[in-house]
Amino acid sequence: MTNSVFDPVALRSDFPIFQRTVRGGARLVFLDSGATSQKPRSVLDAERNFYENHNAAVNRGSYLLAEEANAAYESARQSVADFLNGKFEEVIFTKSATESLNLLAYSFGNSQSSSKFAVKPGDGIVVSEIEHHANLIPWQQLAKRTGAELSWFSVTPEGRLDLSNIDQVITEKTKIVAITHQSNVLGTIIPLAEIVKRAHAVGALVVLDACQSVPHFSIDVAALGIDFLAFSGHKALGPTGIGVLWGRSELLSEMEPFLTGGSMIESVTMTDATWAPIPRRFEAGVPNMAQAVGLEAALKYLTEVGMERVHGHELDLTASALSQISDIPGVKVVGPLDMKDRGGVISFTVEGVHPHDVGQVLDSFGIAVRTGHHCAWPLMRRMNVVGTTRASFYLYNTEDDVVALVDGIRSVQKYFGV
Amino acid sequence: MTNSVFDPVALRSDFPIFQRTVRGGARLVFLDSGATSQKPRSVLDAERNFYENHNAAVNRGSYLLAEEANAAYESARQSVADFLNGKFEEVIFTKSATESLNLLAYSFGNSQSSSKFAVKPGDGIVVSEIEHHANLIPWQQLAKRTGAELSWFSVTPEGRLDLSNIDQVITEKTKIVAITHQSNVLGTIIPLAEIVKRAHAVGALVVLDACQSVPHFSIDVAALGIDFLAFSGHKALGPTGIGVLWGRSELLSEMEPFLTGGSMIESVTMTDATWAPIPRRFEAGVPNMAQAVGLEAALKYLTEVGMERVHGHELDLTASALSQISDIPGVKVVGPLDMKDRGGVISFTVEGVHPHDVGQVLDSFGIAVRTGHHCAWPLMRRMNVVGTTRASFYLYNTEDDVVALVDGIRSVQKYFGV
Amino acid sequence: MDLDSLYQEVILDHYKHPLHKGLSEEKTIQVHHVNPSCGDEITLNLLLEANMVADISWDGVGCSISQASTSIMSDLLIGKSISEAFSILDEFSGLMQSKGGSKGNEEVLEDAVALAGVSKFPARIKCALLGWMAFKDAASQGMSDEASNKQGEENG
Amino acid sequence: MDLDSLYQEVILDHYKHPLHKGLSEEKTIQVHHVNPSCGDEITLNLLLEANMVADISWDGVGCSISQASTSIMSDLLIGKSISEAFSILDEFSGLMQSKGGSKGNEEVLEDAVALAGVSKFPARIKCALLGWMAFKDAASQGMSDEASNKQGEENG
Ligand SMILES: Cc1ncc(COP(=O)(O)O)c(C=O)c1O
Ligand SMILES: Cc1ncc(COP(=O)(O)O)c(C=O)c1O
Repeated sequence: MTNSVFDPVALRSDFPIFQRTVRGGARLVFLDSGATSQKPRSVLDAERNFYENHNAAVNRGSYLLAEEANAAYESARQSVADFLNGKFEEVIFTKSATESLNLLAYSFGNSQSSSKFAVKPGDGIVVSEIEHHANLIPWQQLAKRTGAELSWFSVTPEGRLDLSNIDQVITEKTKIVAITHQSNVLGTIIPLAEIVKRAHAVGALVVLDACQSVPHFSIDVAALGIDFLAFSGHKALGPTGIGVLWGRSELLSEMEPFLTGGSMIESVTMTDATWAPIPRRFEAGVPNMAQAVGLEAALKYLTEVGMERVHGHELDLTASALSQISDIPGVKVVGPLDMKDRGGVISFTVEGVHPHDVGQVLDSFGIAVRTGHHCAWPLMRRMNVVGTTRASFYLYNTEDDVVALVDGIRSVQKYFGV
Repeated sequence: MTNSVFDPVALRSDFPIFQRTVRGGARLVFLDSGATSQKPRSVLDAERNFYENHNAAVNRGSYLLAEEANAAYESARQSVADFLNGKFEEVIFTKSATESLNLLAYSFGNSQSSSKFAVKPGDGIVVSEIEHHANLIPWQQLAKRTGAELSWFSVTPEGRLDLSNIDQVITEKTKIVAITHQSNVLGTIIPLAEIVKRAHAVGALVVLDACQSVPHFSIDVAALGIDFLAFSGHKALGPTGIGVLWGRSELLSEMEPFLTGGSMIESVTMTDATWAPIPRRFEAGVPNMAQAVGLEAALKYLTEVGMERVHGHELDLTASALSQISDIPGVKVVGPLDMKDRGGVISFTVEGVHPHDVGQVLDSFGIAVRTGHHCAWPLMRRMNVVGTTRASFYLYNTEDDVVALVDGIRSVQKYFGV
Repeated sequence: MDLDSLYQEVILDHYKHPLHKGLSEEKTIQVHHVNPSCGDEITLNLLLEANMVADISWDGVGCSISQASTSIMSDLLIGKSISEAFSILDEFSGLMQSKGGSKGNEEVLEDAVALAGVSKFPARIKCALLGWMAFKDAASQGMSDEASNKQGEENG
Repeated sequence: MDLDSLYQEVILDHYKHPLHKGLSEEKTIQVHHVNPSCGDEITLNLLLEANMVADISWDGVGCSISQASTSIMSDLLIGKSISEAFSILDEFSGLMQSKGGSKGNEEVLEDAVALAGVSKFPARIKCALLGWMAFKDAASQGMSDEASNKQGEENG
C-alpha cells in the first residue's frame, strides 16, 4: 500500500479471493460488500499469527502466552477506539452489530425501575422505516416487554428520511432514538446532526447503527455527539464473528450487563454477583480474541489506504453506476438519484424480471449482487417493491465492475425478453 | 494422523504453536487447555480457505460464492450434529458456551406466561456448587427476574457432587436443572444419569454445561437423555468466537428467540415480527461462518484421532500426574484423588505459596498453568481455598509435560523456601 | 450455458402465463406462505372433494422459478387423489434434492421435469418448492379439518 | 533469571513478615477491594488526621506481590500528608506502567523500588497495585467525607 495514487486494481492483489474465478471461469465481480466484505491477506495473517504464536485465554493466566494474548486483544480494543475517536474502555467487543444492538436493548430492559436506563410504559422509542431488522426488532421487543411505545420516521418516495415532523416523532417522552447512519438498501445517509440535536434536547439517548458507515467513511463519535454506535467487523474487511459496541463511558459504566458469566464479574456467591468495570462488564466468557486481532488488522489496512480515499473511490464508482443504470429503459433505481448524502449502495428493479432472476443471470456472468428484501422488509413495502437487486461498492471495486454490472443488466433484459 | 498407535509427540507437529519457545528459550509446556486449546494447522487452513475462496454472507445471496458459503456453514452444522449424535436443526451456532447458556436463560425469560418454558415465582432452578460462573450467573439473574428460587447441589470435601438429598434439591417445583458435566476445577465427572432421571421424573429440563466434556470424551446427546447442551469451540481445538447450543428439536422449535435481527424472521412489519423455524430462529445476523467452518475441521481432527484415544491418553497423563503431585509433601490436590469419574484436570495448592506465585515460577520454566478461582468462586470458598493452581491435559500433552510439571512444583517450593 | 438448464422455455412460458393464478371463491382451505430469505409470498386456495384435489387456485409475488413451479404444480395436481398428489410431491422434492443428478420422472412429473435444473442451484430450491409446500400444508390441514368434522358428526 | 527481578529479596521478606497487617480499631474509613481475575482481597483501614495519613492497617489474602506491595505501601505512606501520599502513589503507578524501563526513584519510593521488576509482568501489575488502589479509594472517600462533614458543620 503506497500513499500515492489510489489504485484499486493493484489493491485487489491484497485480497486472495480475487484470484479465483466463478461460474464458467468468469472474473469475480463482487458487488455485495454491503452484506459482507472480502478480506485482505494482512487480516488473515494477523489471525493466523495469533493462533500460531500467542493463543491463550485472556484475563485468566499469568504465563507468557496469556500475557501476549492479552496484549494483542487489548491492543485491538485501542485500535478500534482510535479508529472511532473514542476511548479504550468505551469499546465492547461483541460477535456482530446484531449482538451490539441486542446488548443495548437487553441492558436497558434489565435496568432497575429507578435507573435512568429503565424503559417504562409510556416511554418512547424512535426508529425509522429504513432500519435493518437488526435495528428494528430488538426495539420492537423491548417496547413489547416494557410497554413503551415504538414510533418512527418515515421515508420519502425518493428514499430520504422525512424529518418534517421531527418534533412529533421525538417528544419529551422519547428515551431512545435508534437509527441507521446509512441505509443498506437505498444508500441514503441520514441527517444525523438534526436528529441528535432534537434527541438530546428531550434527554433521549441516540443509538447509531453504523454498519454501513464505519467501513466506508471516517467516523468520529465525539464529533457526531451520539451516545452508542454499533458495527460489524465482517463488513469492514475484518473477520466474521466480531462486532463492536461503542458507548460513552459515563453511560456504559452505569448500565446493567447483558451476557453474564466469566470475566465480567467483580465477585460471585451462589446467589449473587457484582459486576466488573467496563469494558469487561460487557464481555462475558473467553472472548473472540483472534477475531478482534483480525479486526485490528482490517482497520489498520483501511487507515493505511486512507478512509477519505476509500470514500472518494466509492463515490466515483457510485456516481458512474447510478447515471448509467438509471439511463437503462425499464430499470428503476430505488433510492436517491443524485449523489447528495449518499453512499456506495444502489438498489434497483428491472421491469418484468423478479430480483431473484436478475441476480441469477448476473451470477452467470460472475457478478455477485444481493437480491430480496435486504433485511429491511418494512422499507420494501414502503417503497412498493417486493424486493430489489442491490449492488454495493468497496475499495476493491473498479470501473470495470461498473461496466460489467451495466452490461449485465442489459443482458438480463435480453434474456427475459423485456 | 494414522489409525495405528497414538503418538502425542508426532501429533504435536500438527500444532504450529509448539514450534515456538517461551521464556528464555524454554519448551512450551502447555497445561491450560481447560481454559483454551491450541489449534491444529487443519483448523487454521479451513478458516483461511473459507475466506480466500468462499467468503460471502450466508442466507442472503443467490450467487456462487454465497451458495458455497452456505454449503460450508451448513456442512459445519451437520458435522457438529454428527459429533454429538444430534440432529441438524438442533445445532445452534453461538459465539461461545457463555452465549449458549445465556441464550437459554433469556429465551425462557422471554416466554409468555402461558408457555411451558415460562419461569414463574415459586418455580425452582437447580444448579450446583461446582458451576463455572457461565452456568451460574445467568440462572441467578433469571431467578431474580422471574421470582423463581435457585437451589443447588453441594460438593463433598473430596470434590464430588453430593446427591444424598437429590429429592429435596430437585422437587416437583423444579423447572430447570443446569449442571456441569465435568468440573473445570476439580476434574470431577458428575453422576449425570441419576440427575437426568430425577429431573425428568418431576418434569424439569436438563441443561448440560459440556465445556469440559465435549472436547475430551465422546458425547451422545441421545444416550445421555439431556435436553440442552452447551460447549465452546475454542476448548475443542476450534477457533475462538464459536460456541454451540444443542437442544432437542421439539423444545427449541417452541422456544422464544434470544437475539433478534436479520435471518431469524419469517416476516416483519414496523411493529411486529414472526420467527423463522429452527435453527435459524436462534441465529440472528450474519453468522460467524469462518469459525463454524474452523470448528468443523477441529471436530474432524478429533474424530480422526479418535475420541477414545484422546480420552485414554488424557487419563494416562492424569493418573501419572495425580500420583506424583499428591506425593509431594506440602502439596494438596483439590478434588478427587482417585481416577474414578475424573477427567484430565488437576487443581492443587502448595503450602505457603500463593497460586499466583506458583504459576509465575512455573511460567519461568515454560510451563503454562492457570491460577486463581477459575471462574468458580463459590467452589473455591466451599473448598476453603483462595484459589488453586490448575493443570489440564489434552491430546498434545506428553509424559514429559507431566515430568516438567512435577519438577516445576518442587522448584516452586525451593524458590519460596517452603 | 448453465443458465439455460435453469430457465427452460417451459418455465419462462409458465412464468409469463401462469395457470390457475387468481384466487377462486371455492375452497376448502386457504394458506399463506412466505419465503423469508427473499420475501416471496403465496396465497393458495385448495378445494378438496371426497379425497380428491378438486381445485387449486393461487396468487402471490415471486421469481420466475416460484411462479412457474406453482403454475405447473397446480395444473398437475388438480384432479388427482390426495394420495396421488402427495406421491407426486415426494417425487418432486426428491428431484429438487438431486443436485443435478436426476432428470426427473416425466411420467409422474410431466411439465415439472423442466425444473430439474433448479437442483443445481441450492439457493433456488426453496423458490421451486414454495407453491408445493403451500399445497402440502393446505392439504394436510384440509384433511385433518375433514377428519375432525367427520368425528364431530359421528360424535354429535 | 528474570524471575529474580520480580521476586526481590525485599519482596519475599515483606511477604513473610508483612507490616501493618491486622486491622486496627482506629480508622476514619474502611474499604474492601478485590482483584476479580485472581480472587485476591484486601480490607484496608485508614486513619486520617488533619490531612495526614495517621495510620494504615490492612488484612487480606493475596500473592507475594500484592502482600509485599501493601506492606511496603502502608509503611511508606503512614505519617505522610495526603498530598505527599498521592504523589508517591502517582510515582509508583508510573513505575508499574514502565514495562521494565525504569528502576524507580528510590528517594521517593524507598523499598517500593523493589517492585520495579513487576512492570515487566503485565499480569502482575494489578497485584502490585491492589493495596495502593485501596488506599487511594479510602483516602478519596475519607477526604470527601471530611469535606461534607465540614460543610455539614458549617451549614449546621
Ligand atoms: C465448565 C465451563 N463452563 C463454561 C465455560 C465458559 O466457556 P466460554 O468462556 O468459552 O464461554 C468454561 C470455560 O471457561 C468452563 O470451563
Ligand atoms: C444497516 C445494517 N444494520 C445491521 C446489520 C446487521 O449486521 P450483522 O448481520 O453483521 O450483525 C447490517 C448488515 O447485515 C446492516 O446493513
